[in-house]
Amino acid sequence: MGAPRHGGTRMRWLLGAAAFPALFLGLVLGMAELPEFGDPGSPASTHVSPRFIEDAAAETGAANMVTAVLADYRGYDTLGETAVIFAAGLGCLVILAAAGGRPNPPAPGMSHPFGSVILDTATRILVPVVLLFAVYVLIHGHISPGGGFQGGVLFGSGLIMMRLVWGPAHEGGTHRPDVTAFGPSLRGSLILACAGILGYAGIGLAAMAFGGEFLNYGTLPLGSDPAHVRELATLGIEAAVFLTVAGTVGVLFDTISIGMRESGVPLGSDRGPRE
Amino acid sequence: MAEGHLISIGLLAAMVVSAACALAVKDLLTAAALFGAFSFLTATWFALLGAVDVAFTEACVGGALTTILFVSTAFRTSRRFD
Amino acid sequence: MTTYAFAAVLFTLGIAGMALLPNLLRKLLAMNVMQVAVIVFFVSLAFKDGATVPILGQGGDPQAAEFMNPLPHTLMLTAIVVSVSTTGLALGLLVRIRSRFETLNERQLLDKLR
Amino acid sequence: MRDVLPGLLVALPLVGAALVPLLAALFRRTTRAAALALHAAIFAAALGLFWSAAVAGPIRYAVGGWPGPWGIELWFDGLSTLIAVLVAGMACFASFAQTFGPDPDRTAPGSTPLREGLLRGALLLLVGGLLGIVATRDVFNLFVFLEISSLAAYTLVASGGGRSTVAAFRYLLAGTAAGSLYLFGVGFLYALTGTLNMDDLAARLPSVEADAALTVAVVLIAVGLSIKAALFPLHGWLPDTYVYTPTPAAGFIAAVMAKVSAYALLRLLGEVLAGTDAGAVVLEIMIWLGVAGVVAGGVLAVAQRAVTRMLAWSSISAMGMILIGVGMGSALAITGALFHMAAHALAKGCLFFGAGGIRALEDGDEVDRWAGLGSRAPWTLAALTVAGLSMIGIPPTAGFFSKYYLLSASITAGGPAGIAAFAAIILSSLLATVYFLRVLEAAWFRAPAEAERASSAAPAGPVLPRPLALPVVGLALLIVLTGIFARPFERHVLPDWETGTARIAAEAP
Repeated sequence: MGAPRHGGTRMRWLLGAAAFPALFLGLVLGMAELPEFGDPGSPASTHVSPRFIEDAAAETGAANMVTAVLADYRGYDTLGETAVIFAAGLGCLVILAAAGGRPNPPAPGMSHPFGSVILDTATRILVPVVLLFAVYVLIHGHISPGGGFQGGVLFGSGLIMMRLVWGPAHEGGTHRPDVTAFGPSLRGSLILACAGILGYAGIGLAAMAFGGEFLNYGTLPLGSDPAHVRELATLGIEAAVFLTVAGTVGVLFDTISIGMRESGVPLGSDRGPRE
Repeated sequence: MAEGHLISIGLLAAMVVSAACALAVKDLLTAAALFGAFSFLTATWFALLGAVDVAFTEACVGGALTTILFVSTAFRTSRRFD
Repeated sequence: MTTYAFAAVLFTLGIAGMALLPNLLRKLLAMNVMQVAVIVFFVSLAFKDGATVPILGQGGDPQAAEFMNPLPHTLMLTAIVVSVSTTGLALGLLVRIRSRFETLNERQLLDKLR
Repeated sequence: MRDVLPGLLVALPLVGAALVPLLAALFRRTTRAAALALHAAIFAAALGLFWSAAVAGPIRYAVGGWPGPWGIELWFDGLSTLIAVLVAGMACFASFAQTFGPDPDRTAPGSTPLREGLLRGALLLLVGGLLGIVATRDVFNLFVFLEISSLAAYTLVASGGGRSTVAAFRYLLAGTAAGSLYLFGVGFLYALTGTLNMDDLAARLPSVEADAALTVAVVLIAVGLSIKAALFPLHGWLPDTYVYTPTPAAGFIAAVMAKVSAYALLRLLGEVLAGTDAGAVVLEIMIWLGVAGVVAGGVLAVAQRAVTRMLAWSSISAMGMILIGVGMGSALAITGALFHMAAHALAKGCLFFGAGGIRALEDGDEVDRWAGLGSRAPWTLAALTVAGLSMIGIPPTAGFFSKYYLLSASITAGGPAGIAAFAAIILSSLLATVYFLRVLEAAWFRAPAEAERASSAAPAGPVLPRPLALPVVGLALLIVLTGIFARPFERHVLPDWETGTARIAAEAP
């Protein structure tokens, strides 16, 4: 890393002073020629998207057009999106949990854990509601805003909320040892995340087994009405996304909030490392 | 809603201000809180434009999850920017 | 146009912050601002005057002009997921970097790597 | 076969990426066999598609049964299947190298079965991301798979711990900025045309009248992908990333990762945006930046003392050369660029597997550490020598022919850019001679230092463990074979750029 230190920084500021105003000007100049904001006659509003508005309900059975595009027309993108978040979970596991080294001590000014009667009671009431709402968001995804991703994040956040108050599941000795075991372990979260991806890709491959293209749910033998079949399959892949996202959110929070642990310990918290 | 709609412009301006503040303050927890505010403002603006799904997701992710992750990182690294 | 320009402001703010701020955590905050800017841009492309939320009400024959364009919304859901995934992985890296080098300041870090 | 293989090619790596960590988490046993079988299956699918596209013409595949521009299409012609074969083939070698151990400084998987499974999963995810980029016909889908490959790559880079985490973080910042710039550009294109499908874009762009907006879109996309492809002034992330990545992953990342981004540049600028004025100007600029990159990469490679860092700078030089070919855009130049992608991937993979292994076992990366290795491990060093000769461009190896095609293309192109490109490529060969001969001379003709000899008296056997030695020798054989059969390779394996373009234009919806 041979960059000259202080000269390098000054250089960078000078370059930045020239480059970023230029970037801004360029962007604005280009934007001036784009179709007017809100123009219903713009190419974006007239070329491809009308089919998603006019035919989505008949073709996919989803009243929420965003869900129809997300899970069906562009379901392959969503498989990719699920793989992206899975990659983040995998990365944090490799970087933090499965690496050697010691946990970082809590930073100065950050106390831990912070349980109290009020927080405790509030969490007891709030968390079940959040978890239930997460499932509602998942199931209602194709007629109202929401779906697997949002539901998964909410579900993961509910579990995080418990851990924030009662301490992470793996760091024993918090002030409520009886409830720390609640929620999946790090290894459990990983298994959930993997199962989600496998479920999603599995539905896609099943469609191929019945003679369709990858992710062409219409060929699945789930009924006679193609829109209804697609609706069912959409629910299936939303559930798969839900699993991956909930699992990965757990992995991200656990690895980042615990920091580094001795090799193999957090992942094997339910059993010791076996070599 | 026309282009110059006051609520829209106001929200956008508030977004820029909160983002700039989040990048400028010294304390990481303050920055994370400001970033959360930025995300919620963005989510509100998305909802105003009829992008309810995006608004919902941005609120879940930007407002809650990203902020929590930033705070967790602060917990294991350093509360102040150094 | 005004709306698009705000996206440009946020994008420039974010990318400049990424390049110029010395603290790695702040760079990451700036990165998030940059990603949100792109989302703001796409969502403003989806807007149509006089249209409503892209969820079909009771029956009827939906017309393209009545609903917001759902395609950019869908794309941006994916972009939000990408942004949170990148942030999560980057925060994991920062925890690791901090535990090894005991600083998150770019200049001090470069000094230690020398 | 034609209606199953495309789906399998993109689905298998993602399935594997989840399956392998799952198996590792459930059974806590090594996942070597499962991962190798998956990589072999992916490679077989890529080969099958290549054969099918060559024999029966390109394949258009509508994922989910929705045709473009509404759904996402995959497109397998000679170009994309060639790159897919390259990626999947290199991945087999990398997966084999992932059994490299034991693990002196945690640069390789194998510490625990779970960690090994996670890293194998990350490699499969990286392969899935790259194959997705190669296959897709949709500009937004390209972004999604670009991010999959990036995140998986950050993971693999950072798995070395220590300095590699800092390198990974810098790579992450650069890669995310690149992704966002690209996505912003896609937003402009979408606002102007209302479509994301590449064929549809190519058909609709000529009627777009907003020149400034189109220019901004082209520039944003070109800059974003150029960062990922390490085009010269945007290469800052590359050296540290290549140097600090653990060996098995470094051999793969250095071999194909930047090249897939160069492929995306070729697809978008050379084909989809080729009709725009801005596209032509950007391609012209790319030639000049490529020339600068070839020279700067070569000079800085000479200046390095550590072997892997020298290889990293030589990669910047090679990417410059590929992008010169992409920028020129003539059939001959594209042939040269593709040939160089293949030749350089084989050689760089070979060299990084070899140099990384030697670095781990000799506990140092300086040229001096290579002294006397030739007598201790003649076969390995012979293989590395072949790769080095290919980098220089000595006739029987593949590297000679790629430079030959690029040189002929520069002469045909003429003009100041053509002359500059010609001079730069010749100069790069001279510089490569300097920096490779230094290493090879140490390895073959210099005796190890006295202290070294005392300590290295015991390991008189092969220098590299089998998981690295086999890929090194195998890749060297491939380099020679590609060189010997260069003419048939060029005529039958490399796609015909001109007719490919014409055919695509005719089929646009």
